Amino acid sequence: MLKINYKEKINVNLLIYLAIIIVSSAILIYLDMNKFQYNYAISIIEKSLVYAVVALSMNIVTGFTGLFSLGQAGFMALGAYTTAILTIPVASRANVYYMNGILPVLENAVLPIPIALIIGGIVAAIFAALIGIPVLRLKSDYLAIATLGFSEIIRAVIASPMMDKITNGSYGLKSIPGFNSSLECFIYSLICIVIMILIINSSTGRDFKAIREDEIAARAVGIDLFKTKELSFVVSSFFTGVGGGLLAMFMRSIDSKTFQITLTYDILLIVVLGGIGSITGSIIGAFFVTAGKELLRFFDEPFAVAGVDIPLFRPGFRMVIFSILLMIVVLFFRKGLLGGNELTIRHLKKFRRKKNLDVAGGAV
Amino acid sequence: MTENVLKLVDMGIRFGGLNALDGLNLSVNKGEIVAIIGPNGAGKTTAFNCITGIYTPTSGMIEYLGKSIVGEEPSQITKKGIARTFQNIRLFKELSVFENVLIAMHLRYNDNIFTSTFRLNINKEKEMREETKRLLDSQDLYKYRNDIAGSLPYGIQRRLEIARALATRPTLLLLDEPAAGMNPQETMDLTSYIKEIRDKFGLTILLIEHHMDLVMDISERIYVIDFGKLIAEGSAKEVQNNPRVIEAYLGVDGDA
Amino acid sequence: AGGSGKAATTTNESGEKVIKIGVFEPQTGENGGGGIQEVYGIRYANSIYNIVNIGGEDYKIELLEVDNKSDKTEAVNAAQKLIAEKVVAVLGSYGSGVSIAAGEYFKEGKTPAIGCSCTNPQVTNGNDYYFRTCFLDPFQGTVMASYAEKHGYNKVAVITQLGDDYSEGLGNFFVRACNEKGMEVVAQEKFQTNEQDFRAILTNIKNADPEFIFAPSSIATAPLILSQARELGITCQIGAGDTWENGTIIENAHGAAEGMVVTTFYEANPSTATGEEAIFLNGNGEGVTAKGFSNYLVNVEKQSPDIPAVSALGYDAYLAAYKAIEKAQSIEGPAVRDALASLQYEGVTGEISFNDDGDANKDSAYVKEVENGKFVFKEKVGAN
Amino acid sequence: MNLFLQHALTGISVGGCYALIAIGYTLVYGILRLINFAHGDIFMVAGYFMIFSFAVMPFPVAIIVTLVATTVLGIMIEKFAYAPLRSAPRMSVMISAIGVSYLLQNLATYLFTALPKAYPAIPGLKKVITIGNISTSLVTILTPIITIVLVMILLWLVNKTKIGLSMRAVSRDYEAASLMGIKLNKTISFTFAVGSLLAAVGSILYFTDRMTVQPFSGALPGLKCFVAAVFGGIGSIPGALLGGFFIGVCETIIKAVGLSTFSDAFTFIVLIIMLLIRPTGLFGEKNIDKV
Amino acid sequence: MLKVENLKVNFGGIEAVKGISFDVKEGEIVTLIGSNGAGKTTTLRTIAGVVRPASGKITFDGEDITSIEPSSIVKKGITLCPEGRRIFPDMTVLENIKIGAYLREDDLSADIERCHRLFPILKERSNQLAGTLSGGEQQMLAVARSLMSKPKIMMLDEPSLGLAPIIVKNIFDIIKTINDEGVTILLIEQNANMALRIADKAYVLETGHITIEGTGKELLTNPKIKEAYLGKKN
Ligand SMILES: Nc1ncnc2c1ncn2[C@@H]1O[C@H](COP(=O)(O)OP(=O)(O)OP(=O)(O)O)[C@@H](O)[C@H]1O
Ligand SMILES: Nc1ncnc2c1ncn2[C@@H]1O[C@H](COP(=O)(O)OP(=O)(O)OP(=O)(O)O)[C@@H](O)[C@H]1O
Ligand SMILES: [Mg+2]
Ligand SMILES: [Mg+2]
Repeated sequence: MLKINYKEKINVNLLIYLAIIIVSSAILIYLDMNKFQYNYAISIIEKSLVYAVVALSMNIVTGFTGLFSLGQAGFMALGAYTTAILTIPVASRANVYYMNGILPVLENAVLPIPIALIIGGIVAAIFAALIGIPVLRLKSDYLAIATLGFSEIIRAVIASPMMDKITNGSYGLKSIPGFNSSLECFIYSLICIVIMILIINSSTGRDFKAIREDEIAARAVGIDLFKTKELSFVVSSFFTGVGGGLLAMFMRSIDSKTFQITLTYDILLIVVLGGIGSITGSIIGAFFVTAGKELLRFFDEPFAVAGVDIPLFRPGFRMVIFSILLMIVVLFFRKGLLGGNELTIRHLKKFRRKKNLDVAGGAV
Repeated sequence: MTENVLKLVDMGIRFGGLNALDGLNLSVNKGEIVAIIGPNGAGKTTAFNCITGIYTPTSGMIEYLGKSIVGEEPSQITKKGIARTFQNIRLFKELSVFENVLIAMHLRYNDNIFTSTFRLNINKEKEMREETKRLLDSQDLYKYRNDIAGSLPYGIQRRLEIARALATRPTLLLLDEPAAGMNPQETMDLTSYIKEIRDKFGLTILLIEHHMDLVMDISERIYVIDFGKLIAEGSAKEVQNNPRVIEAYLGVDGDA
Repeated sequence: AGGSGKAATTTNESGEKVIKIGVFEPQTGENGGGGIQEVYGIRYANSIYNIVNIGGEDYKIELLEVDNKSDKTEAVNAAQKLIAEKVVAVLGSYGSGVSIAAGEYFKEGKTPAIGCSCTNPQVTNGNDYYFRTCFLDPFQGTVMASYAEKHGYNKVAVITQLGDDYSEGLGNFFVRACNEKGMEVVAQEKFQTNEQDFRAILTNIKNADPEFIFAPSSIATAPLILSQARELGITCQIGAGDTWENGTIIENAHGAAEGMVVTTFYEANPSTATGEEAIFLNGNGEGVTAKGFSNYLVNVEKQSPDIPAVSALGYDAYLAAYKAIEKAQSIEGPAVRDALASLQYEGVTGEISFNDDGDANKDSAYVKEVENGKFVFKEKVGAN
Repeated sequence: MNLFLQHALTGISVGGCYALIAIGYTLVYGILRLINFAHGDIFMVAGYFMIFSFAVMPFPVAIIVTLVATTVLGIMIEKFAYAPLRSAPRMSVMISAIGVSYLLQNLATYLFTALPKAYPAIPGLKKVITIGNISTSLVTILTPIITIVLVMILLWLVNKTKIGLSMRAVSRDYEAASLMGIKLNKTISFTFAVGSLLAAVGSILYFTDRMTVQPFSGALPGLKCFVAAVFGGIGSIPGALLGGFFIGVCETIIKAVGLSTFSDAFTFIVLIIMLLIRPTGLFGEKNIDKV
Repeated sequence: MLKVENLKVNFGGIEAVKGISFDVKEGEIVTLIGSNGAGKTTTLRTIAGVVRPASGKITFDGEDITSIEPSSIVKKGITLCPEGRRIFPDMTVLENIKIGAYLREDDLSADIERCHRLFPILKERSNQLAGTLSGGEQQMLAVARSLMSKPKIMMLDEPSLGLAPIIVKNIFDIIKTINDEGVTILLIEQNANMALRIADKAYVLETGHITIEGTGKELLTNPKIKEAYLGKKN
């Protein structure tokens, strides 16, 4: 998708994606104009978009480079806190840092949102670069646990009393300016997603894939393993950081608890459900998971059939159903919804045929 | 004509208590096809791994075109012109045949993430793709270009691996058991194929092989190693009749 | 940007006009346990006051409960759902963090919200659509310091939970008050969320030999701190904030809770001490005793008859919303908000009126101590 | 000195529990190459089993019921969530494990509410023992002893018995093992059963000491013990044992010197340092990627 | 004794084996030859029960064994010495030999001795970790391990792959010896020359089909085989 075709042929998919973007924008503009009526839908869409950015950034490193990293929450925290600190209106700052005050240099440091988001990404990228030097030597599960560890360390530092005057320690940040409209969120996310897609389909992206396939062979064709891994990790973390900034804007108030390991698991879930190594998979997965959780809300509400309350329907039931659905998807779509493929016209046509063939045979 | 391409001087490497290679001396001249043979576990593959930088030898020297390459990164060594294939085929299995070769072109078209992401390298990319097409064409692989490498028949995978190595434009090509798992007929085809690419690309070739027909047929010189040490060296004839080689490697009627 | 604040009326099967009040509480997740108790109070109040008359027409009030899972990212969507459902007002949430997260959205949606037990100053601060029926942490911290001072404790220790605004905030305010009063804070220990082993920090505290330990934290950690402290041979009194007034703590601590003190919002039967009596009003404005609520808890919700303070606050919050709608004679957000701002009524947790920030004007808290496995009312304490 | 002894005692008993859970991780990882994210939650559910069985039967029976029920739970999870994915990509199995973890937590929240439930006091175990100025409960002392005994039994099982031989074979190569006549599913079920059984024992010791169970009780110990297992070299039983004790003791020391802000962070720092020195943990097998 | 009828196997969309039939009689050496990817390995793996066929039937001593569990197939007396050796690298050589007899309850010492007689080097290396053996030694170990289950029929998948000539010769000698001891052999080989020399019967597999069959001698002299599989020299 969005692959620049070096031949003359016009890429049909490219046109279709453009059309989707235009139609989506139109829908969002309509929703924005009737904001009060559709605020719930808008908030679901915004959250899905933010998660799509983060999921895709995780996919770069995990799905396309084959480095199993579980540091997402930590890098999101860095991006979120940076963005928040740089965008909370000066007037609200005393109020936000009510307990311990704010560092004098930060008192008046306010930047426009896009710049704050980029700086958030850069901060995350710098940390990734530093962490990457020792950690990227590790393999598979060991890399996963080490990055997870760094994520927790970042969180602990953010919440620590030493950082009170910067991150407001345990008290979190609020009054973060939100999105003015869902279109704004869409534009930020879209820019991130398009750039990530361009990277994945570039020659750099091919190097990433080569490493995923076989590290030793990659080195044998002249790919500098460490540099390329580091590059992938840093790029991924940059967008994770931006995604964290977007999440802060979506939530309007953040604290360190938001960025626990479960957040990483949620993102991983999206990536795997969508299909590891599938761009469209990550995006669809983000909507599937986010909207899924919300659409199931009625399971939490009392439900009566013919006037008789069904006792199963009470708070908590929704998440039970969600977990079961999740398991079903995992068990029946082993490679995720898209299984490493991209959703293209050709793919849709082939889908039925392929499913039929999959039934027979296979190892025990 | 006798320009030296590769020279190993007293090269040794240890794994824990094991002396996998022990004072190995070997040299390859430009345009030659040289074979390394020896029993299983003799250290042949290990020698390749040392030359290509995957292992760093614990002692000795490796000279390539007169300069030491010990301690350099594998990718660096490849850039200098040494390419290789692997004993157990190592293709980018999930990628297409075209991509497999295209990736090997990267090292000659320096791109950074910025130019490649924003497609500022569009001309280079075009050129690379053209060149890939030409290479695949010349190796009779173009018809497989969109196939996923891992799904190809074994023999084709071997050829693809060689094509990928050629894409780096090597001076010296190392082939590790290229005929393993091939039947005698396929092995014969491979023999002429290796000669062909040597001439066409002006290569120097160093290969490891257990198929004696192939080895005897194409190699100008043969090194025999056992327990990490050189036990014999010379032409096919000389080696074939060397009692030590017969005892350690070929067996009594060594034409198996 | 911003919503219209226009709430919706619908008509149910029996032809009554219906308006909705949103219940924004965690029913699962870290604070699910406390959240549900607040919901009990709200449900009880709703069972009594379920019809409101606006402009001569009766409207039935229904509750719309959404679970915010004690999770901020979830809370945003949950809040948006309530606004989308056009509720007249929102009640909750237990746990200040989620309230703070949702606050901006209620403000934008012009939907008045009334917190029950969220004691963090940030909830209402800078948000003129958020009110609350409880006192604030700075006050609560000071109250506990006064209590300690009154009982002649000079050396105090504090245990707080890192990353938790309630615990850290309250602990901080307590420390400040103690310093002002000239007491010595001999140890200040912190622990991580989900921690289950307090022995290491408790050993340090034991070594500092305090006369009183203040450990505001969650219901889940309370029994662990209490029993591990006693096991290590720490004998001094242990106190905490409002969250610890919860029967499950006594039960789970297997006797280690004896003698612990809490500050809280509500006492069902303070008459013995002060001659006052908490009164729940019935639908006709007649006073009934807490018994009605106890019966409700036992019969409908299958809980123990003791009324948790947060349930009482839930009751009061509902009542505030109800009275504001009645007073405003409108279901428009801004009108209800204005009515709330000038509301004054006698709730079960004391007189309810709101200051400029939207906080309840409360000047005293109840101190209870655990005696023979029960919370027993000790005294009513003011800020100094 | 007293202070030191008291801390040491705490560290060792915390470590003992960690070790028991860590071994569960290691066993399953060793065989399936699967980080069983649900392990901590199995541990939590074992806590609820005990609460409910204790309520209706005498404690020795309740203990047995808990052990059996947890073991069965482990086997069932394997059957339903992991066995169907045996030929699927590794990542899917891991997500399945996360799914099971969510399911157990959500189910527990739904069925038993988020409020902590009191864990029954097993007669005698909670008895407080005071020696000089140090006081502790019996279970604190018992935990490390039971742990070490169990580990010894386990080592014997894995290295000296036929089922142990098949476990080791399966851990290396499913197909080759099945060609030897080893029943794959039976062996894997057995591994899960042992892992869950250990979790159940750990659960009884741990919760007896901490007295309450709630749906998230398993999450943090689960994570820490996973770290312990990786520290020791995942797949290695003695490694998990050492890792558990080491993490437990370190954590206690860190808290004791007043750095509890960073106690969790420190656990990870220790782990990362270990991985940088030995990329596969203390006793982890070196997986040679032979070229 | 072993009969394969109309066997078909698919992997995802690929048909690896497209309906083949052959049989192996007691005491014979039967070999399957064919180029890479012809489906030889897949056939053996299907017989061993580690791959499920899409259709077709496999009978052993008249009993249908299609798609039963691998362990039951081993129990019936069929073992597979798999492609790529697949020894257990972190067990000792002796443990590897013993695990071959996993399903047996009787005394193993006689059979261990037999293995040691066939492969003296394995006796020397008894306590070494199998992963540290050289390729040829690993191959011997794999054969020895298969023998331990006392098979009635032993399937060998390219036992000479990647081995030094001297060891290749050895391996074929040993296969012959084993066969003389009464074990039926089903052999896959790329080294068609050697394989056909010792085979009683041979089948040629091409892209999932059996195209030629006959005795070893017949095939050795068949011009088509000569050209395609033996190299022109022969
Ligand atoms: N990374 C490693 N660690 C430990 N030992 C190794 C390593 N790589 C190779 N060896 C050992 O070094 C010796 C030589 O191995 P090598 O792979 O070079 O043999 P070879 O000559 O290529 O044999 P073959 O013909 O069987 O491929 C063997 O004993 C092998 O086990
Ligand atoms: N597990 C698998 N998944 C997908 N395809 C497979 C699998 N195993 C084998 N195949 C395919 O089935 C076909 C037959 O393979 P098989 O291994 O049986 O060939 P073979 O005759 O043994 O070849 P070789 O001489 O290379 O060993 C090949 O095209 C191969 O790619
Ligand atoms: Mg080799
Ligand atoms: Mg094969």
